[in-house]
Amino acid sequence: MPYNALKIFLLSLFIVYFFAGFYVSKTIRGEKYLIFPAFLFTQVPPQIGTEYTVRILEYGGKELDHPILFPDAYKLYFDNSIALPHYNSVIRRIGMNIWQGQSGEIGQYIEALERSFLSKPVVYEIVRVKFDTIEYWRTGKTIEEKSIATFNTEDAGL
Amino acid sequence: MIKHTTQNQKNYLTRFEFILQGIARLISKSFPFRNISKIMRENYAFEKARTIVPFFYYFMVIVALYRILDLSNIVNEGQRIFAPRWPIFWADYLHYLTVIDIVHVFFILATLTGAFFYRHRAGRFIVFLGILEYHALRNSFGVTYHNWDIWVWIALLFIFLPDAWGSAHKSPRERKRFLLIFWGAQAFVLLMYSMSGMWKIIAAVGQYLNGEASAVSFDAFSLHISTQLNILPETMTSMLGPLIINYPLLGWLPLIAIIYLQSFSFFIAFRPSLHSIWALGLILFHVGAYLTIGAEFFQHIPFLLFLFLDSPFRDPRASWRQTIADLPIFGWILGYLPKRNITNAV
Amino acid sequence: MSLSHSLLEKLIVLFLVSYFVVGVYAHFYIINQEEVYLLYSWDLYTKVPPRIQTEFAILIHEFEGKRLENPIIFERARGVLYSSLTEYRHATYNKTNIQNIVRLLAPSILQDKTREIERLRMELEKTFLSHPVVYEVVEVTFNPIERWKNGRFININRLGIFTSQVF
Amino acid sequence: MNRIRAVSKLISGRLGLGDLDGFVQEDKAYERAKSIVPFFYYFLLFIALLQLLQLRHLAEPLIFAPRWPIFWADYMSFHAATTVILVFFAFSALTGAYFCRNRFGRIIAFLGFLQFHALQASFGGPNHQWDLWLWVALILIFLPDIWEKTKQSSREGKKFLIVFWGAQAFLLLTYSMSGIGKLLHAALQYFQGEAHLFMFNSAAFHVYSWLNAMQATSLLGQLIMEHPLLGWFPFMFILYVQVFAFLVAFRPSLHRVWALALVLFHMGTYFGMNAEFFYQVPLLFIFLFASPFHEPGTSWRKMISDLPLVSCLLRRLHSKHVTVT
Repeated sequence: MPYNALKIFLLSLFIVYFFAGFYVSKTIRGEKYLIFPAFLFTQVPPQIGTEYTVRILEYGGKELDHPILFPDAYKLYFDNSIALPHYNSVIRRIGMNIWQGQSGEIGQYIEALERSFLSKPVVYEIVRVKFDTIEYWRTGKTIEEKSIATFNTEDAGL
Repeated sequence: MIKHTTQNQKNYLTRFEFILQGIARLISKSFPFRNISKIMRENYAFEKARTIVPFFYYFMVIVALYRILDLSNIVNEGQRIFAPRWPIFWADYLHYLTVIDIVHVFFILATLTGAFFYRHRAGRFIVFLGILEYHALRNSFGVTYHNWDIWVWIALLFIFLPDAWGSAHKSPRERKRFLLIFWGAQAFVLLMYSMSGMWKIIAAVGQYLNGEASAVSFDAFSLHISTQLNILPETMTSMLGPLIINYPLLGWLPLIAIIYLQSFSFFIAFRPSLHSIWALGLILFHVGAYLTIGAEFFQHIPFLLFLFLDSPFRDPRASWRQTIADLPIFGWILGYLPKRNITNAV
Repeated sequence: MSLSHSLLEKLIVLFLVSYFVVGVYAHFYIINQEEVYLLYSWDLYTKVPPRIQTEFAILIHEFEGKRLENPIIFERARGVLYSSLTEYRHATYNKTNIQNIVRLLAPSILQDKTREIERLRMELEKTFLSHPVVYEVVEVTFNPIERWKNGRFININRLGIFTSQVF
Repeated sequence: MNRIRAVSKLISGRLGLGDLDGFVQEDKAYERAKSIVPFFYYFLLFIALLQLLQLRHLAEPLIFAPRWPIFWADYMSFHAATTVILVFFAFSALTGAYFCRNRFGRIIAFLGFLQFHALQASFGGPNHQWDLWLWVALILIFLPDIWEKTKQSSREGKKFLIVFWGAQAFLLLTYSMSGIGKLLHAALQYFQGEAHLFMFNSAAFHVYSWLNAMQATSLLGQLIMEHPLLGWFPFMFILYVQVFAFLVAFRPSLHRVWALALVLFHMGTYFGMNAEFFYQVPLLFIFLFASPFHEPGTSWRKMISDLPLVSCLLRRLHSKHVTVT
């Protein structure tokens, strides 16, 4: 390739990548493989944040006196040879999909989550947690914990 | 009578001198320093060395950054067994966690300084201090941990690089001094491998004479691997280990090759044509050791890459013939062959 | 500071030679004591391990009241001694310590040093996750290749059997 | 047509494309660039070897859904596929390090990295950690193979340098994208009346929501909570550095400074919010810190007058001055 062609090639690569990056970020929340979403840490997070988590109600067939949220349950009930961030992203996906009414898409995530329970059967809820960002970090206090779905590992069909 | 004694003494002296000369000749032949001192006059070698050195300092920043990710592990190592080495003597006067923070942050800042000011001796000195402190911290938990030794030593050597960076002073004298320090770093790295190889040979001779399993036995490598894997927990194994345990012969030649590579490493310091091949061989050795025995010494690899793969002393015009002739043992054998041919022809 | 070329040359050679000499010295004289900080002789994997090896080990006989059909050697005790993989890793991460304890415990059993035995047992049993564990300190003789392939030992010399307790 | 030409002339004038043609001609820069490229492959090899250490304890992931470059992984177990990929990555990087002066070697290194990159993105979500390395490896394939000959025709040298520059510019482009994204969102959020970038506690919000999400703590987290402004000023500084990063590609005098600022930025995000992006750092060093276009003796005055915004201001002042006289 002659010099000028190379130059134009590179510059056009940049332009395409630039717009692709923004397009991807805008449409599908940075899900596209190979294209870097430009919007990493771009949006100032709202003061009232939302997260999704798992709450264990029954474990190993026994009903728990106090239902346990995922962060505390991780060490007890889950295969913790798998790193925490893996769980977080799977749980977030399940929660977001249910919240947006796209429960059809969560099959493989639910399956993966249930495979990681150390003992079954388990009854658990997907919980949407609302919190004040700074308060939550400081004290762990939440504003609202709302169960959006309940699953039982014994139920067929998932 | 008197004359006689002096004659005797003289004979004795000449004989002694003769032996000394022989030894000197042998040393200078095995370690032909002139090979490299010749190249030290070349400008291209100097230019190349000068582009390599900064990357050592850049790499240090990255090492420092990644070390800080390891911080929690260090904290967990425990205050209980914390026994500061002399470079962090001041740790006695501070809180344990403060010491750890200080050492890590200083390590990062020192290497950043070095990346920006590697041209100044003071900058290089600060880097040395940074890594010395970090290394001392790592070694303050009861066990000695030698993986990072080489970083300390090379950082120390590089302090002595003459400040010959600007285009203004590049007198042959400065060039030579710069390259000499650079060569010193190379020779030091190779020396470590040679020492390792030397012990293996010594042990092999001893074990062979005792009738034990030795490095030349066919199952030597599989004995190494199985002994190592027996110590490891069940879940941890190595990729190629089981294969070699099951087919011991597969491991025989590699082990011999490793001993050859390691033992003759120091010779290679004087044979620039072999620098890049030796680096490749030693990298393969490290990878192989990891895949079989599970022993990991990857901290040495940056030096093999930086200092040798594109060695400043390698003559870009060197031929394959030269390279092969420089090989220890094989080259010597080849060196005799043509001579004999010539004498035959005559 | 401006050293002349030839002086620098000598200094470098001196450095290399002294590192070598100190390394050799360290190899022969300080090998079994604590290693020297910053100096190393690089004697890694120097000797080919012998075909017949002996070492002190721990066999697990009984765990949480369950008697095991075939006693398991400590290294293979995952899922018996340690319920989760992480705990197991955590314990084996400090494995060298455990081995060091066993290395000290066995001789003190042989020499009948009651006090020392108590102390070392405490150290060891601290790492167990649940109690009681019935374990035996043994001296095993084995061929490393055979042992790795099918866990076979040539000889097991039993030193003493213990039941762990919470200290 | 004329209008298009005028626009493109304006853009190239603003960006400094003319300068680009100038500085890629320098013989010295070419010599330097030639000695820098191998280090990209050396670092790549080191990364590959560190990744190889994963083989020690491979844990089955929650989800394994191979991306297209590793389509073949569907036909084997996770362990087998990972082993093959990591070992191939190591050996391809070794090939790249040894034969980086040969396009074929660079292609193999790229392929190895592509496999590794695909593996990282195959656990159910995208993973953009190693994106830059992948793209840079791709760009470097285009380097013309003119290594051994000592004196090159300036045309070949120019081609070499433009590709090298392409890698630099790409690196900077991604930072610019991130910066511009921040600005766009700031505008959006401002008009929607939400918390936005220019509020004094915006940095603190970032820190906490990230620390919450990761369930982590950081060295400076507490400090930023007590004094949000301490987080805000560096944040604004970083915004400036990021937004104008791409422009800096055209201003060699600033390459080193920008590299340093970006390295500090990565350190800052780690100490502030425990978000670690250190895998970018080697690229910053190789391509910008060691930039072949940077003249060692560049004066501070020159650097300051080259600063984005500042240079614009100076130019305006200067032109006014000229019209007055």
